[in-house]
Amino acid sequence: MIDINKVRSNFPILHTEVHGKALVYADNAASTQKPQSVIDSSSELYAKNYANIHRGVHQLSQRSTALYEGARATVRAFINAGDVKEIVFVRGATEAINLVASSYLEPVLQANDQILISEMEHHSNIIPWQMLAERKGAELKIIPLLESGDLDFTKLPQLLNSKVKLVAITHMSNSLGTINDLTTLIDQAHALDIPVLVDGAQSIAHFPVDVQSLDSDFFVFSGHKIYGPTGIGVLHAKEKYLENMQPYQGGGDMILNVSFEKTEFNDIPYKFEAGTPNIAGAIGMATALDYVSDLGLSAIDQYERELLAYATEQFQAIDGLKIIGLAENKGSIISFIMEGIHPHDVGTIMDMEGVAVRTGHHCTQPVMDCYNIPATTRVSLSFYNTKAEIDIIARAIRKVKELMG
Amino acid sequence: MIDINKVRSNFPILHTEVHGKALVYADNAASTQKPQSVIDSSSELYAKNYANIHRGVHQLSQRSTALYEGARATVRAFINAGDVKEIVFVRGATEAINLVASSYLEPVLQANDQILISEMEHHSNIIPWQMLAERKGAELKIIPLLESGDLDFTKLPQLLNSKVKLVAITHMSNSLGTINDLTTLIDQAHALDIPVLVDGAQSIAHFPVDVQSLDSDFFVFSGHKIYGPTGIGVLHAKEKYLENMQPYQGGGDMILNVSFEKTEFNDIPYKFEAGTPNIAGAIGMATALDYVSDLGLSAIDQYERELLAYATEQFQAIDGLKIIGLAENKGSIISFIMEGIHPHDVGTIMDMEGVAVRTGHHCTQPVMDCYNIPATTRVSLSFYNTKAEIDIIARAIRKVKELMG
Amino acid sequence: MSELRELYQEVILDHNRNPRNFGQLRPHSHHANGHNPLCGDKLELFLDVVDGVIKDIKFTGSGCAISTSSASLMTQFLKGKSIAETRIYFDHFHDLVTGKGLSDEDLDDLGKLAVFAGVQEFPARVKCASLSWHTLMNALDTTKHIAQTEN
Amino acid sequence: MSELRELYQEVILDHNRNPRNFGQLRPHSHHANGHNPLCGDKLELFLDVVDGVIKDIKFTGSGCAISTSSASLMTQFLKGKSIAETRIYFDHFHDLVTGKGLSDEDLDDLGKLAVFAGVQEFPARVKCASLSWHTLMNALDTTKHIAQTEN
Ligand SMILES: Cc1ncc(COP(=O)(O)O)c(C=O)c1O
Ligand SMILES: Cc1ncc(COP(=O)(O)O)c(C=O)c1O
Repeated sequence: MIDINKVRSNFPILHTEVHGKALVYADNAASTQKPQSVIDSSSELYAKNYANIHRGVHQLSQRSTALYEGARATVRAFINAGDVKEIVFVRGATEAINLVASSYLEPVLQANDQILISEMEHHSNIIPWQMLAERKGAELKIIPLLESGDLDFTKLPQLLNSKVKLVAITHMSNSLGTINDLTTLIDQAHALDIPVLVDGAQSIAHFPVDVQSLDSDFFVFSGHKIYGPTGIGVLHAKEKYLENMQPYQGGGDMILNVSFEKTEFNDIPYKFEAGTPNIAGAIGMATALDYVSDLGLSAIDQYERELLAYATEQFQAIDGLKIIGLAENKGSIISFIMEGIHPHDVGTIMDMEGVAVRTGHHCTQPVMDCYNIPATTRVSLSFYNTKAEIDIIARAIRKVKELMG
Repeated sequence: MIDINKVRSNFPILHTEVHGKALVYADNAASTQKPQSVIDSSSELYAKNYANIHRGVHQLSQRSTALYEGARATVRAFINAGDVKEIVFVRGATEAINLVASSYLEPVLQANDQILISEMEHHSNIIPWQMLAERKGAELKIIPLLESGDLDFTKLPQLLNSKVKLVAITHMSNSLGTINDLTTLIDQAHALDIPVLVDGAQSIAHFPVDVQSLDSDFFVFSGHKIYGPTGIGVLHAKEKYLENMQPYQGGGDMILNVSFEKTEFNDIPYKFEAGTPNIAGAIGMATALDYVSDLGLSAIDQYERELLAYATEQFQAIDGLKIIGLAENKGSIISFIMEGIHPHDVGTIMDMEGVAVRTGHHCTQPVMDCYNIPATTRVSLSFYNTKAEIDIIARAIRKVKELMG
Repeated sequence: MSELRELYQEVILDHNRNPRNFGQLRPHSHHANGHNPLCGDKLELFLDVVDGVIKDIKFTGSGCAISTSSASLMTQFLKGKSIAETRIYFDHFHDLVTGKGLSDEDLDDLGKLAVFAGVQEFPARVKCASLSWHTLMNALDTTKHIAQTEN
Repeated sequence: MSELRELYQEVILDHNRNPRNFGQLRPHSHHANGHNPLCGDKLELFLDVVDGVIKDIKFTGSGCAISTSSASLMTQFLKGKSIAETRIYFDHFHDLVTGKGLSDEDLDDLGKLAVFAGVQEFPARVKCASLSWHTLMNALDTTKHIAQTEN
């Protein structure tokens, strides 16, 4: 059970005002706010324990190293990975996907091979594959999106074949809210020895993820979308892939031995972490994961589903408003359009009411193209939102109609 | 003039103890400590102004965007770049070098071409070029190091020729302290139309850098080495190079338009900043640059040169201690070895005295090979260190001799 | 709500609902596409310039109320004006929406376009208001084909 | 300074200054290189194993006082011991330097190696003390050729 008053008291920004109105923050799919413990984590690191990691014999360096590697252990436990060495720290989901594209897929991809993605992917899970496919003369194949907001998995038998070298698919859509059940897809891909990358940028914050039972080969997410700091994220990859992947960036810490003639690379995961990493970021992200674990992902899931149901009902009652994406299984994201009113105008007017929502294509232009709309207004909710806030949001939408009507 | 008491009061960690002794932090070349203003900068962002940037119409997003782009303007002014669009935010110096390797050099480098670096480079400025040269069948050429700690620039006429496609060289050595005067090198390279990348990871914190008068084509540094947070750094590149470079990573924010058939990339610098960047990191780094600017780089330079002279004198008075690297023009870094005593033992014993120094190869194995030593002990000083601390360090070194003698 | 009423004035809402000079213009002497990637606004602008004077001007596309009404009011305003003048109007319009002080005379010159003064309170919307004007500049400057608002 | 005196005991300093069994062993039946990339310690270990018993054992390389004396004392200790036993000693030695409680009997078995008990107060130095032992395990396990201490 979420103790909403206690939870809200942990997030200082929720008690601020915007344009003289109490802030209603409903832009959580873009980025989440930070609890005090996360904010304090980097202050405390820098005030008491900070130094560069890994290569230092002195106390501060040892403490920072222990905290940084402790963060890796926290991540491992959070997603139930098999081993800490399967956890690579990166800037965010986007970098994790690019890392897999360049260190895993690039060396094995041949002309006429295929990469299978879906029509609801975030640009970050489209462009790296598109750029790579273009360089290699390979082809991007698409699992189509249905009007309902679900993917058309009935097309899988045609799409999955031995030409496919990787499937990259989102766990939860950031513009539609759709949660994809990937069990069958992953089983079928594995039957053909095709690895599957799961984009967990949205799912990670909304329901429990267990990468071993999911059986993803690569799983990526960003710290800033799960109440952690910016500039840090995670690539989880199965050891068998990571071991054989080419190094990513070159630099300090990713090598064992350097001479101008020959360089020996370090073990995983260090081989993929060149240079000084985001030490404070990793530690802050672990603090965020601890916070979320304390609340419990199942409790969060349940609470957010209630919010989603309530908000869906409230919004559907508004004349001329149409929700885009009504899949059976959805996370707490509602995209909508309003007859004759452009989302950009909706966003500005709601902002004046203190309500922060996102408007635009949400980095999913193909989804917009599919529905033949330029943009939507997106309300994305977190466990710190309340039904009272949803009422304020609904009132703000009615104001939009009034003003633009 | 540095007001040392005031300066020290700005850095909370300097007032802590290690093993019951007052901390003497002399590992600044590995990473610097953070003033309170930098620590507060991210707390304040997250408590009052945070949201994801660039795509939001709401207040918080606008504020974060203004702060993030304001940080870019601060960086521009700090290094006197010609235009904010020449400033790309990256994780650190290492990523900046890798970005140039993959987006600039990789597409133009041919078999038998050459990349010119020096024998005093940090691994981060060796391995990316080595990996690329290997992939392309190109050659890595080396400006040799002299016993004095200076580079042998008399070899330049042979080394600089039309086969060279890039020169990548450090502004200041992190293991020897040597400051390289790059004027002639850059002029001669430009005469042959060869661009020069300057690794400013160390120089940036020690003396004023003006990329326009230096005339570097690429200049890189890390925030964490100039009193800023981890996970953020800068690539400065001249517009004419940046405009023509291939995109780096694919993802959100680096595109204008996406469809499965075709993607249009965004303008510089955004083309190189895919995904959610380290927003708090960029803003924190700008706060650090403001702090350093307030002290004044020239004042810092003068103060640190005094420290260096004093420390060199104190250390040279110790029997059996040999300083590695005694170039004319040095920053405040002293590497040394002690007869019959391994640096690792030195480091442990000094740590017990509260003195944080680094021991090892400092990610410059070729330098160690050149001097035929496995490692050194490195004392690296900042404007917040004092002569009294240098006395403590010298005393700690004498204790090492006593104990190991 | 008063700032919002300032922004969404009746004139603007009217031109958003019923944009004037909407459609393609064939043949035309000048043409450009405009695009605001951040909110998806798209604009296509056609001009028929004869002897340095804008004889006709039309646009198509889709966008928010601010960008649509701005394009509509701009086309009305520019018809019959000389190319030389448009660059001055561009500057004045830009000053208007970014809140740089404009002399009474210059404001007078802008006529109905003065309704966009409310935009200055909404920095995020400046790009919407100025998209049609950037597109215009590009159409007249034949070397560029797609206008973007600055990032 | 008492923890430091515990670490740098006279025996350790003596073996650091005058390492025993230092040099190459030719011919040998087993061999491996060890490397601690973090501090640059390098070690080469040679064994002559006959009928499952270590007849001779030598090492070369360079490293800190802890790693050098550990290699020196290890070679002295192991001469004449059976391969089967070494795995048990490895475990006990590891428990010793990481501060996992060791029974009096097991500690007794380690003989002079007990001087390395002081390492447990210096987690950063555990790798130094155990490098020679990791290298030993690799020499005996012919499939691996370069030992590294865990990161
Ligand atoms: C589904 C999805 N994938 C990937 C990303 C990219 O995440 P980041 O910008 O943190 O790299 C996002 C963020 O918007 C997302 O929602
Ligand atoms: C000269 C030099 N170059 C590059 C680097 C790499 O910097 P970072 O680890 O922050 O990427 C360092 C840091 O040690 C350095 O001293």
